[in-house]
Formats: sequence, C-alpha cells, structure tokens
Amino acid sequence: MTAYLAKRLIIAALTLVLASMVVFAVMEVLPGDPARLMLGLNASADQVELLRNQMGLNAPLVLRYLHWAGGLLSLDFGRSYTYSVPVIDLVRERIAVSVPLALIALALSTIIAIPVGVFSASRQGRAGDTLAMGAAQIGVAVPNFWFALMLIYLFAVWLRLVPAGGFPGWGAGVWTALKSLILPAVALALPQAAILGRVARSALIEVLNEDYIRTARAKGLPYRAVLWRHALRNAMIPVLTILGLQFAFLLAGTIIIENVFYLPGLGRLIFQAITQRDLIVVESIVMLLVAAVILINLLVDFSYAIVDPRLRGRQ
Amino acid sequence: MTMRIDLPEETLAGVLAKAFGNRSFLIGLVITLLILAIALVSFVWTPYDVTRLVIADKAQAPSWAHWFGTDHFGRDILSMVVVGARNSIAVALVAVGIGMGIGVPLGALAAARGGLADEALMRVNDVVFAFPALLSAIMITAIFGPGAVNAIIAIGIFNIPVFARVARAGALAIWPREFILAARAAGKGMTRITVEHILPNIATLLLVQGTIQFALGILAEAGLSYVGLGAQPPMPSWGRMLFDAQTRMVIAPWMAIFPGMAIVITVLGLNLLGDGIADILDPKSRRRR
Amino acid sequence: MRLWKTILAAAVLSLAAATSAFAARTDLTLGIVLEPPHLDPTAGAAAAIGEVTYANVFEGLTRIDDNGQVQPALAESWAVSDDGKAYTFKLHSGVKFHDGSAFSADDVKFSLDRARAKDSLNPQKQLFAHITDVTAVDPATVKVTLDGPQGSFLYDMGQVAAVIVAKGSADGNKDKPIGTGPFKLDHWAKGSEITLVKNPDYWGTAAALDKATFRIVPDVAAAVPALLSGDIQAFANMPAQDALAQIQSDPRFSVVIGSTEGETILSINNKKPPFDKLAVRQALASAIDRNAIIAAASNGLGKPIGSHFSPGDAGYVDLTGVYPHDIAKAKAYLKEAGLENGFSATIKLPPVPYARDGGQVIQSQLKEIGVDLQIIPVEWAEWLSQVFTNKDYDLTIVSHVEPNDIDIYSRPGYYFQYDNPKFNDVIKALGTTVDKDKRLELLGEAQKILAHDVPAVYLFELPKIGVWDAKLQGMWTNWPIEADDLTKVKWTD
Amino acid sequence: MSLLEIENLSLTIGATPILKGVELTVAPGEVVGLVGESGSGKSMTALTIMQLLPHLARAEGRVTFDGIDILGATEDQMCALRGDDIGMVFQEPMTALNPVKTIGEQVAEGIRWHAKASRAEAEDRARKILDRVGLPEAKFPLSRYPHELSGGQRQRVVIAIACALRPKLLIADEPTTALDVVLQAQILDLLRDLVRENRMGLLLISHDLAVVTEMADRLTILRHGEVTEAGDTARTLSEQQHPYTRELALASMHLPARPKPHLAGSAKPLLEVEGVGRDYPGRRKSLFRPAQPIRAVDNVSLTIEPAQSVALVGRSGCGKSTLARMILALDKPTAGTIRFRGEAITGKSEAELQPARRDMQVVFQDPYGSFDPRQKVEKLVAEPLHLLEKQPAAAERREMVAHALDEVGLGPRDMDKYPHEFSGGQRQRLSIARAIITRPKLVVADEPVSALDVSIRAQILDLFAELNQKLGIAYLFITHDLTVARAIADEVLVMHEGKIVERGKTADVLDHPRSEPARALVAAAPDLHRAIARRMQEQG
Repeated sequence: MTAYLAKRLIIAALTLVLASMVVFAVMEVLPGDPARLMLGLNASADQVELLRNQMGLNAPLVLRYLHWAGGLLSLDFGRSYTYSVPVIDLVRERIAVSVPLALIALALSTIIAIPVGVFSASRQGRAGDTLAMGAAQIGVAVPNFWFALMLIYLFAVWLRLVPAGGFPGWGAGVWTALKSLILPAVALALPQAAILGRVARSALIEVLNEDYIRTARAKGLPYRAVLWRHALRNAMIPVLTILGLQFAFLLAGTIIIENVFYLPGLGRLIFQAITQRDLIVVESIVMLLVAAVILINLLVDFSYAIVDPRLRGRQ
Repeated sequence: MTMRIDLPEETLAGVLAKAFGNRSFLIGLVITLLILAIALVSFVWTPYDVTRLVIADKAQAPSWAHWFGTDHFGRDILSMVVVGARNSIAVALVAVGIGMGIGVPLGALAAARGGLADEALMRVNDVVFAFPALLSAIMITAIFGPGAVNAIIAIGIFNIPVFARVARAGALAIWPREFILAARAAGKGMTRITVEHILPNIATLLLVQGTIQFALGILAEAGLSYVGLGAQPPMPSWGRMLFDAQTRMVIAPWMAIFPGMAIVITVLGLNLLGDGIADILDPKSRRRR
Repeated sequence: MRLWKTILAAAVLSLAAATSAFAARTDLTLGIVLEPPHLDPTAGAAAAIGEVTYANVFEGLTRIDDNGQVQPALAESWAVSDDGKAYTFKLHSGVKFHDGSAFSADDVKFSLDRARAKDSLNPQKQLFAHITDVTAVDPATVKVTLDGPQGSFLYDMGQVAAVIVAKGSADGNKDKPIGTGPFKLDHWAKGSEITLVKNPDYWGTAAALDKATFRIVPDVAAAVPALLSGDIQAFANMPAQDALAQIQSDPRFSVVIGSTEGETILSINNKKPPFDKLAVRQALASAIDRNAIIAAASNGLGKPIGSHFSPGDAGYVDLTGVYPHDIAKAKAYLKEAGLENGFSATIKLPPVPYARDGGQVIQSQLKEIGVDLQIIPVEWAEWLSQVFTNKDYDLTIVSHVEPNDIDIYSRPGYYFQYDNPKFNDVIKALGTTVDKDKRLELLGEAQKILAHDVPAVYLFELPKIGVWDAKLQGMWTNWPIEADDLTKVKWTD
Repeated sequence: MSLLEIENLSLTIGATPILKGVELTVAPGEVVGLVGESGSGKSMTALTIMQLLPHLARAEGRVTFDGIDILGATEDQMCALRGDDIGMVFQEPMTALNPVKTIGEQVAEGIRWHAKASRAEAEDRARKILDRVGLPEAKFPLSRYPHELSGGQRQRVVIAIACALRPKLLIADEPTTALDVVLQAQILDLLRDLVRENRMGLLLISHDLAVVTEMADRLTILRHGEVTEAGDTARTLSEQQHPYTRELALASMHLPARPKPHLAGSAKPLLEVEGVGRDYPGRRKSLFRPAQPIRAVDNVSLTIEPAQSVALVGRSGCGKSTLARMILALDKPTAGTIRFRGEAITGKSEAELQPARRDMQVVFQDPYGSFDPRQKVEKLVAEPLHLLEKQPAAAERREMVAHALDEVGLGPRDMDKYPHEFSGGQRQRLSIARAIITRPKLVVADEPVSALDVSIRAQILDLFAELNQKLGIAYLFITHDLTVARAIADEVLVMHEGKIVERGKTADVLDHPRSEPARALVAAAPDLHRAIARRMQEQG
C-alpha cells in the first residue's frame, strides 16, 4: 500500500514541476505589460520602466522562475502585483468560498442524480426513463446563468428568502454564509446532476444484467431493496469517475455563476488576475489547481478501492 | 507491410434497413438535417439582413413582423439564430472532432501501454484539465490571432483531456476480454488490436460523451468572445447572442430564450442521432418495430 | 372577537411606525462594478480607488465638489503671489490621521515632494511637474513655489492623486489606508466588499452615516436583482442599461442621470494612411450618427459631443454641428480623398459595453459609405500594449475619464499620433493663464480646432446613472471627478 | 399432496414460445431430475417457479407450491417464499455472488430479511450454515470477499444462501457444470446430505445424464420446451423407450472413431517444454515479511510430436491454463524454455514469434467471450491470416474462410452473420475454423467442450478427431473431464498443483491411475453405466 502511495506522490511531484514550467512559460509569452496596466494611461514610459524594475520583471527569465519555484517549495507564493498582498491570503479567502460551494453543488447534484438514475434504470425503455433522460438532456444544454437568474428573481427578489448574491464571510455566522451559497449551488448542481444522472443510469443498467442481482432476488429481497443494496454500489465506479471530473471543474470553472451571484470565488480571482496580467497570482493558482486535480484523482482512485474490494489487492 | 485495417464494414443495404427502422435515429436525423438545412439556406436568404442595425425597433417582443422579436440593436433574432447556427455548430462540431481525434488515441494508447506511459499521459492530462480555459484562449489569440477558426482550436483543447479519460476507461474494460487474447494469438500488435477491436467496442461510449461536449462547446464559444475568439460581429453566434442577452434578461427574455432553445433542440437532435447510431452499430440490436 | 382583532392590528401598526421614527438608518450598502486593486490613490490609476477613498478616507489641500468647483479642504485658506508662482496655504488645526498621528505642514511637504520625486510612481505625476519647492513655514502653513503660473494648480491639488498622506503610513496605504477623512477602513473582504466606518475624531463636520459598505457587483445582470432585493441600497453609477426603465417606474428608487468627465471617442491613428488625410476623417465624422450610437450602446443616455470636452464643465462649446450626420457629404469627402469606393480597416475594441456595442453600430454605419470595418475585440492588457504603447491600430473606441484632459492631443507620443502646432500653442498658453475668462476663451478655441481637424470622432459623454433608495439624500448627481463622496449622505425619514 | 405440482405449464416471452404443456411434481425429501439440452427450457421452468421471469414473459397453466398458486401470487407473496421456503442455486459460481459485499453479509441478509433476526443472531446462523456447507469460520471468516474464494468455495456460499432458512424446496440449476469432477462430486454429496437432513424437495436441473442418474429418484426429459419422457430414473434410462432419450444416452458415452492413434517416440518432437515454471507476486501479508510468490507452474517438462493428440488433465486451479498460455507465447514463463519446431519461443519479440504463431493456434472455452461482438464472422475467422507472409487478396480471403467454415460443418452464407446469431455449439465450430485456417501444426484447446451440451459435445469431439486424422494437426487438450481425454487424446498428462504427476497412454492412465490426484479424478468422474447399474440395485 505504502509503495503505491509513494509512487503516486513522486509522479505528482514531477507533474507539479512540469506544470510550473508550462504555466511560467505561458505567462511570459502572454502579451500585455502588468506595469502599464497598473499605472494607466497618463503614466510616462520611464515610470512604467521604473515599476517593472521594482517588480523585478526585467530580471533574467531563469532567475525569476527559480525564485518563484523556490518560494513555492516553502509555500511562500509571493506577493500579488495588483493587490500587493501575499497571494496566500488572497487565495485563502477565495478557497473559503469556492470549495464549500463546489462541495454543496456536488452533494446536491448527487442527491438529485442518483435517485433519477436508479428510477430510469429500473424502468429502462419505458415512459419514465425516456422522460427523465429527456429532462437530463435539457439540463445539460440550458445555459446555467439563465437558470441562475430565474432562481434569483424567484427566491431573492420575490420571496426574499435568500440574499440575491454576495458572500458575508464565514465570520458572519455559518447559517448566514450558507444561505448565500444555496442559490449558486443549485444553479451549478443542475447541469452536473443531468450529466451524472445519465452516467448513473447506464452504469446501473449494465449491473442489473449481472447474475448476482438474480441471486439477490432469489433471496426474496424486493426489487427496490435489490436496486439500492446490491446494484447501486456496483455502479459506483463510473459515477465516482464523473464526480472527480466535476469537482475539479467546479473549483475554478464557475466564473459565470460567481459573477451572477457576485461571489468572491476562485474563478473570478483567476479571471481578474489573468486580465490584469497579475503573473504571480495566476501562476500560483494554476499550481494549486493542478495539485487539486492530482489530489482529487488520488482520492477517486482510493474511493474505487473502498467501493470495490477487488481493487484493494492491487494497491 | 501496409497496415490493412479490417473495420466492421456492414453492407450498405443492411445498415440502411436497420437505420430506418430505428426510431431515435430517425427523429435525430430529421432534427439535425432540419437545422443543417436552415443553416445552409441562411447563406442565401434570411428574413432580415443580420448586419443592418435598426435602432428604431430595438428590443421588440416576438410579433408577426419578427417571429422571435428583435435584439438590443433591433436585429431580427430569427435571422440571427439561423445565421448563428452555421458558426456555432461548425465551431462545436470541429472542436469535438479535435477533442476526439487527439484525446481518444491518447487514452487508448495509455490503456494499451499501461505502466509508466499510462501514468505520464494521465498526469499530463491532469495539467491540461486544470489549466484555466481563459488562459489557453488568450494564448491562442496571441499566437494564432482572433476569429472563429481559432475558437475551434481553443475549445478543441478543452475537449482533449475529457475524451482521453473516457477512452482510457473504456479501453481498460475491453483489454482483459478473451477475444483480445485470440487477436494476440493471431499475432496482431497493440495498435491494430486497438483500431480493430478496442475502438469499435467503445464507440458508443464516445458518441455519448461527444454529444455532451458538443453542448458544452457551444456554451464555451460565448465565453471566448471576451478575448476576441469566436465569430466576430456582424457574424452572430448562439454563444454570443446568449452573452449579450445575459444583461437584458428581464426586459427582453426572448433574446435568451430563442438561442437557448436552438441549442437545446440541436443537442437533443444530435443526442437522438447519437443514440440511434449507437444502436445501429450494435449488432445485437434487433430492428425495433 | 372582532373588537380584539382591530386593537391588535392598531398596536402592530403603531409599533412599526414608532421603531422607524427615531432610529433613522445610519448604514448604507453601495454597489460598485469594478473592485479597486488597492486603496492607495497615489499609487494606482484604477478609477475604483478614487471612487471609494476620495473625500471619504483621504483628503487633499483642496477638494472638488459635485459641481466641479474647487473647495477648501485640509487648506483652510490660501494666498497667491502676484506673479502666480507662489501659493501659501493656511492649514486647519487639530486634524488627526486615522492612526491617531497629528497632521501638520510636514505631511503636506512630504506628500508633494513624494509625488514629484524623480522615482515617483504617482499616476498623475504631471500635476506636480511645475512645483520647484515646498517649505513648511510653520506647523499650520505651507508655501509652494512653481516654475511659472499654473492656471489649474488649485484644481490639480484637488485631484485624487494629490491627497495628503502621512510619512509613517504612506507605504502601507495600499492595504491599510491611513487618511484624514471622515471615514476610515473597517474591513476589506477581497472580491466581496469594502467596509468604511465613521472616523470619531474627524476635524470637520461629522458624516451622517456610521457605516458604509461598497459591495462589488461585477455582473450587470446581477445589479438589478441586488437592488430590488434590498441587498444594495445605492449605485453611484449603475450599469443598468436596458433595465433602467423598470427601475424608473419603481417608487422605492430615485433615478438621477448626471454627467461624467468621460469623453467617449472613436480614436483615429492620425499617422496611418488613409487616416492621415483630413478628408477621410471628415468622411468618418459625417457618416457616424451619434444619436443612434447613444440609443444602441448607452441606452439613450449621455449627451452627444463635438469635441474633447465634457458638457458639464465650464467653457464647454457645443460643436456637434460641425459635421452633422450626412451620408451624401461623407461620400463627397471620400471622393475628395480619392477613395470614393471606400476602403477597409480594423477597429480594436476594449472589453467594455460602450466599446463592444458602439463598435458594432459604427461598423454598420460606416458600411453605408463603403468603409468595411473588421472588429477585433481585445483585452485591456492588449489594448494598452498594442494600441496605447505601440500605436498598432487603425481605429479604436475608448472613453477618456480623466478630468480636464483636453491637453492629451498636445502630448508628444500620445496614441492619437496627432501633431498640430496651432493647437499646441493654445494648450501652452492655457497652461500659464490664471485669469478665469481668458482660460475659458482658450478652452473654447482648443475645442474648435479639434472639432474641425477631427483627430478623433467625438461621440458622446458617458452618463452617470445614479440609482438609490428614494429615502436617501446627499448623493452626487454628476461625476466631475470619479468619486462616491459620502460626507453629506444621509437617510431622510 | 406433493410439495410442488406443475400442470400443463406453457410459457411465452414476447412472441417466442418457450414451454408447452410441462408436467412436473416434487414431493418432500424427493430428488427430481430435469434433463435437457441448452434451449430446452429447463432453466425457464425453474425461473417460472421462482417467478423471476423477464418483463415480457406470460405463463399459463397451474403451478402450486405447498398449496399456494404460484402463477397467481403477488410479488410480495413471492418475496416471502423466495429464500425462505424455496431456495435456488445457479450455474455460474464466479458471477453469482455480489463482488463488493462480504460473504457474511450476503448469507446473513436473507436470514435478517425473512426471520427479522438481529444482526448478531443472523451472523451467527450464517456461520452455522457456512460451516455446514464446508466453509468453516476458521479458514473462511464472514469478512472474506467472493474474489478471495475459488469457484467451488463460492458455489458452497450460494448453497448456504439458498439453504440458510431450511427451504421446503431447493432448485439447483446446473449447480456443478462449471466445476471440475472432484468438486462436482463433493457438491453433489453436500446437496444429497442437505436434502436428507431437512427432508427438502430437490429439483436438479442438468444437461449431464450421469450426474442426474447418480442423484435423482425420478427424472423428466425436456426437448424444445416439451416433456419427451418422465419417470423412474434407472428404468427410463435403461429401457430408453423415447428415441430422444436413447440419443441422449448414446451421446454422453460417445467415443469418436480414431483409427490410427499416434504413439510417442516415432518422430522428432514438434513441441518441447523443459523445466518451465511461472511465479506470480503474492499479496504482502504484513509490512515486514516480503510477500512469498505463488508458484502456478512448477518445473514442467513435456513433448508433443506432430499429429499427436495429448490431453492435459487436472482440477481447476492446478495451472493447466497458465501452462497453455505460456506455450502459446501469450504469457512469459519465469523459468525454463519452450521450443516449437526446434526453435525456442521464450524470450522472443512479437515480430520474431510471427512464424511460430502461424503454426500454432488456440480454441477457447467460453464461446461467447472469445469473439468480438462487433465484427462479422468473415473478419473473425480470417483474423489469423494476418500472420501469413503474403496477405491474400479479399476474394482469396473469402474463399479460405468459406473452406474453413465448410471443414467445420458450417455454410459460406454464415460469413456475413454476427457471433450473437449462433448457438454455443456453432460458435465453438467457428473457433475451430479460426484455429485451422492457417493450417497450423499445433492447436491448443483450453476446455473446448465443457460449456456444451452432451450431443453437441459429441459432434465437436468428432470434428476434432476428423481434423486430426485429415490435416495431421497435433492437439494439446486442456480439460478437467476425463471422458473428453478418453475420447480424443492418445496420451494423457495429469497435472496437480503446478506439477505433472503422471503421464502415459490414455487407457493406461484412466483405467489404472497410479498417482493419488489421478486416482481421485478417475473416482470422482461420473459414469452413466456405473450410475445406472448402482441405481438398478437400489431400486431392485
């Protein structure tokens, strides 16, 4: 077990090094000058040059990379150009929004998708199944900002149950903070639930043809119990794969929802950092995202082993 | 020795007979052809000229004059949906093509080789997957310049990791099967086995993933217009019509409803077509009455 | 039973009325679209920095009020020498910075010297270019000497970048702003909101509000529901565009359309053929219908302009009649330039609504005279490097929001690449004239030259769409300077 | 009143008729055999009793169990019966258990459901029944997972599940078909004891006459959904009144004609295997002790001469399939060398193996798994042609495939069909066609007939014999069934726990086995003659 873990960690480290080089090179090649962006139209050329020196942008490429990469090792991500604040603090605030939001959205999507998948699989080919899968189809294609705005006008403007947006911070009380994450999580959960539902259905249909389902029924278990106790767990592997992919996407791919609900999430920070050419922040966040994706994949692989004992032997 | 591939060819008559018996294939085909026909017609004629702005009749509700109403520049939304079909479908389809073209072989190779190659490929996949889409979009604009064609490259790149992962998972399930052992006993190498046995058996899987990525591709094209990728005005695209509608949802909801419906119908059509094709290719499917 | 119900209802009603009577609200949540990168107005050009801090957290020697007039601020009064080269400011006494340290003439000297130093990164460094010496005569008096008369000096000292900072806290202002204003920073949740609280020992008249929160609402579509749901009570400049009609009809809100200093123009690369020919520029000006652009790109709000001058400012001359919208005349101009069957060019558009929408309108308008425009959307970073620094563009659309900036057409190396000696002389004269009427006359002449020579096609002035709760008072109508001055804002009922 | 009564039962699924006028009764404590080939509807009869039929099935007639009308019963009533009063054991042990649940959970589940027992009580009863079926707690704790057990052990767990609540009727659908003869004998003994102990009725379904004769008091023979004959086992099988009964009996004792057996020593060996071994990395039990490797094949040596037919016999798990795969160069041995036609094939690259592969081909056991479902027969059978130096033109390829199909008794028009359109027996013929298309010198057949019905098995063995005579192809048969070895092989090697324990002429080894494992195999192998003789004595 530990040998396997060690191997995965070494490979993860190599990947992170590869990612750091790639993102650093990309940021170097990207057009646009951070200093000019900060000083604006009226600043003179030499003022811009002065700022570039101050920010160390004119230092030789390799030196800057080593300095930045060295900092990463000691978890010192350096200071943001535009915010002039340590990147760690910036990112920590954003993670405090994006990670809970992603988890809630995933939980919602799973709670919706699994029962729909089970319902559809048990009525394969019949009316209920085609209806559910048709709805899932629409769920994928509906632009989620459209659905988000419907939610806002219904629950925030008309019913005033939840705030229209913004994030008061966990300091303002867990419930108040959670309340501001409910609508965005629902808006994110819809398309994900649609995709997850389809995958769960096809995985379940395959499992229902297996012999051990017949053995379970021969034991006298009603069909419903067989579905939930025996079939579902065997269909978890493809479902877990999709969940892993979705969690990685939900971390930083939700800029539209973050904008519509004006949430200080990771997605918006990356968007701002890229458009402001805040190199240090972009580079650090991409590294965090790569590390997150690697970690998520590791967790998904371990979850495979938890779900399916046959895979435990391999590790 | 030239590489002769024995792909599962069907006699044309057999396929057609089976195809036209298949309900989802038929519906899917009709919808897809309808949309393609509309898009082609738009080269020749559209109810109104999409390039002309008529500020006077700005943001009008659907009426007999403008079936789908007008947008914030007074342009006829029906004409824009029709013309926009060309660009959105082309971008999304080719992008799915790129994603499949590069992603599937990578995934299949990773599954076939296993060991270090598999691990390396999957980790590179992780990096590409974690890379913010906007960053690669700007890179592409910087290198290849703006425009619709380069949006295809950008969205294509987003699709590669997804198809690689799906193809790898599918292939891993097929490799241990006994008929693969038989193929190895017939002296076939890894590449030939992948092409002749692995790919046909995961085709259905890829088709389903393809239709999902198609829908996401159309929506992604909207996000790219921020950095200049995707169709430039006056050429409309569904993605950008939604992008513009975003700020005028309350006063002119039809600006978002009709392009949104166009996307849903196209995706629905393609899905049914995909499911239909998957059924037809699957030799076990009886011809459904 | 019925009697009992009426008593209960009456009690409830009176209770509600009572509570709201004596505890008038003292907190306010404003919406802003762009988040300031930091809070030090002397170290960054982003307009959002000034919008939050000007007059609230930081103060200068003088202050610009909502009519664009210069008012005293930290300087109680001032005396100008006859030759107009020396200003002696009398400072208020008993003024303290937010960190408790005392304010004195030394801070003024420190701030002005810091801004005009060789290695200064002050975004408006040119405001301090003429200062030769700053001496603190005594703790309450400062004498500033210039290399020559500077007509707009008092106006310049009221600008956002000219606020007075303390030596001890100057470098930390980006994250922990220490000023002398009626409010001080309470908390900044990056990406979410900036909260200011009342400064208890403010030297001047205290503010009515105890707490003011600037909530960042980046998405236009989110602004309207935020307002309707009561999350946000005021937008100094709301990006409502088309949703405005809906809010105007709502009695809970008052909608006040004002002006800004933002001259929205179609900038032309004057050195690049065929735009180096006047006739071509005249053709463009005549082909463009300003009202159509305003209707499409700015929801019908904002006044058309004929030159680089904001209608709200003193000295404005209406020159929109110089090239009225006239397709035939535009074609004639093209013919005169030898390009009767038109030509093609590119237009680079930064990522702001007035540019991305305005560009499409201009594209379709110029099409009618055979000018075929290819739209190239760019990000701000690319706009600054391609257009502003490298002059690699044909046409672009941008709004110059800097106040009092007609002199940019005389700056060497500016992206218009326009060099008109006659115009440069007028600007030089303006710089040294102190007399008010003479300045207005010179400003008028400068406007006329630009209007006729069309180095850029002048479209419209960006409107200020003020939307706030009907029971709120004291918000600015116009934006002579981009600032949300909350000093006089209070709830009425 | 007998326990189970089936009168005039007819069943259709969708449009296809499955059963017509089936009659069957089972009394408490009685063992009734239901015999028939695949497709005869015997499994469907069982599923009708359990009401586990597919969605489109329609059954008519009368089925009563213990006085309850099964066909009219509601799903809840059936749920109450299943697992409590009627237990069922299935054919394929490898897939009958839920891979992700422990054996304890799967056995206790039925008990908790029916007896509403607490967890502890249910687990305790589970331990008892598992011990009773031969899986003592010491070696097989409840926490074990199915994949950690062998085929035989898993079948015992299925039996434990079926008998956990002492059912009145046990239905066993081909319970031992997938097991080797020794295991089969043990499982049948177990079933016999359980029936006697609990006075259960047992409906034993099988295609193997010998097994049914040993177990059943009465038997019913089914063909295409209709009962051809029923009655007392010994009398029915000895008198063989119905022609189909006679045909079945003959087929199960059939020996293909092999005029000229090929004796060893008469020519240069085609295949030489010397000191070959194969180790697999064992699971590391604890962090400190290194995992000791599992030795699947241990120092095996053998030779096969051209046109000679050799059988490799042994119980499942003895390493015979591993050896076969190494001979086919589909797996690399960890020790020893294999030479084919004089050249070594161990340690060679895939390219260098091409000529060797041309002369050796393989036939697999599972007719359903050994064909790519997406390709047509023409492509599948022609696959080995890839090995030829000169690739034949398309027309010539079709000609060669047609010829190969003809040789195995199939027609040219079968070329354009898909694998799923053939029966198990026909598919095995396709497998053989694929194997002989390149005229190989050696064909390795891994359990080629164990999944087939008796009559089809006879035809396939005839085909093998005929091809051996006509084309001079040498065979290496891997099987656990001695009747197959006796039918087809000149020589027999007996393999036990990775080693060859005995080798000799077929008759010598099978009639006078010397080594202990060989003797156990011979004793356990069911033989129809012996079974009928013994049954006659008992019933007098």
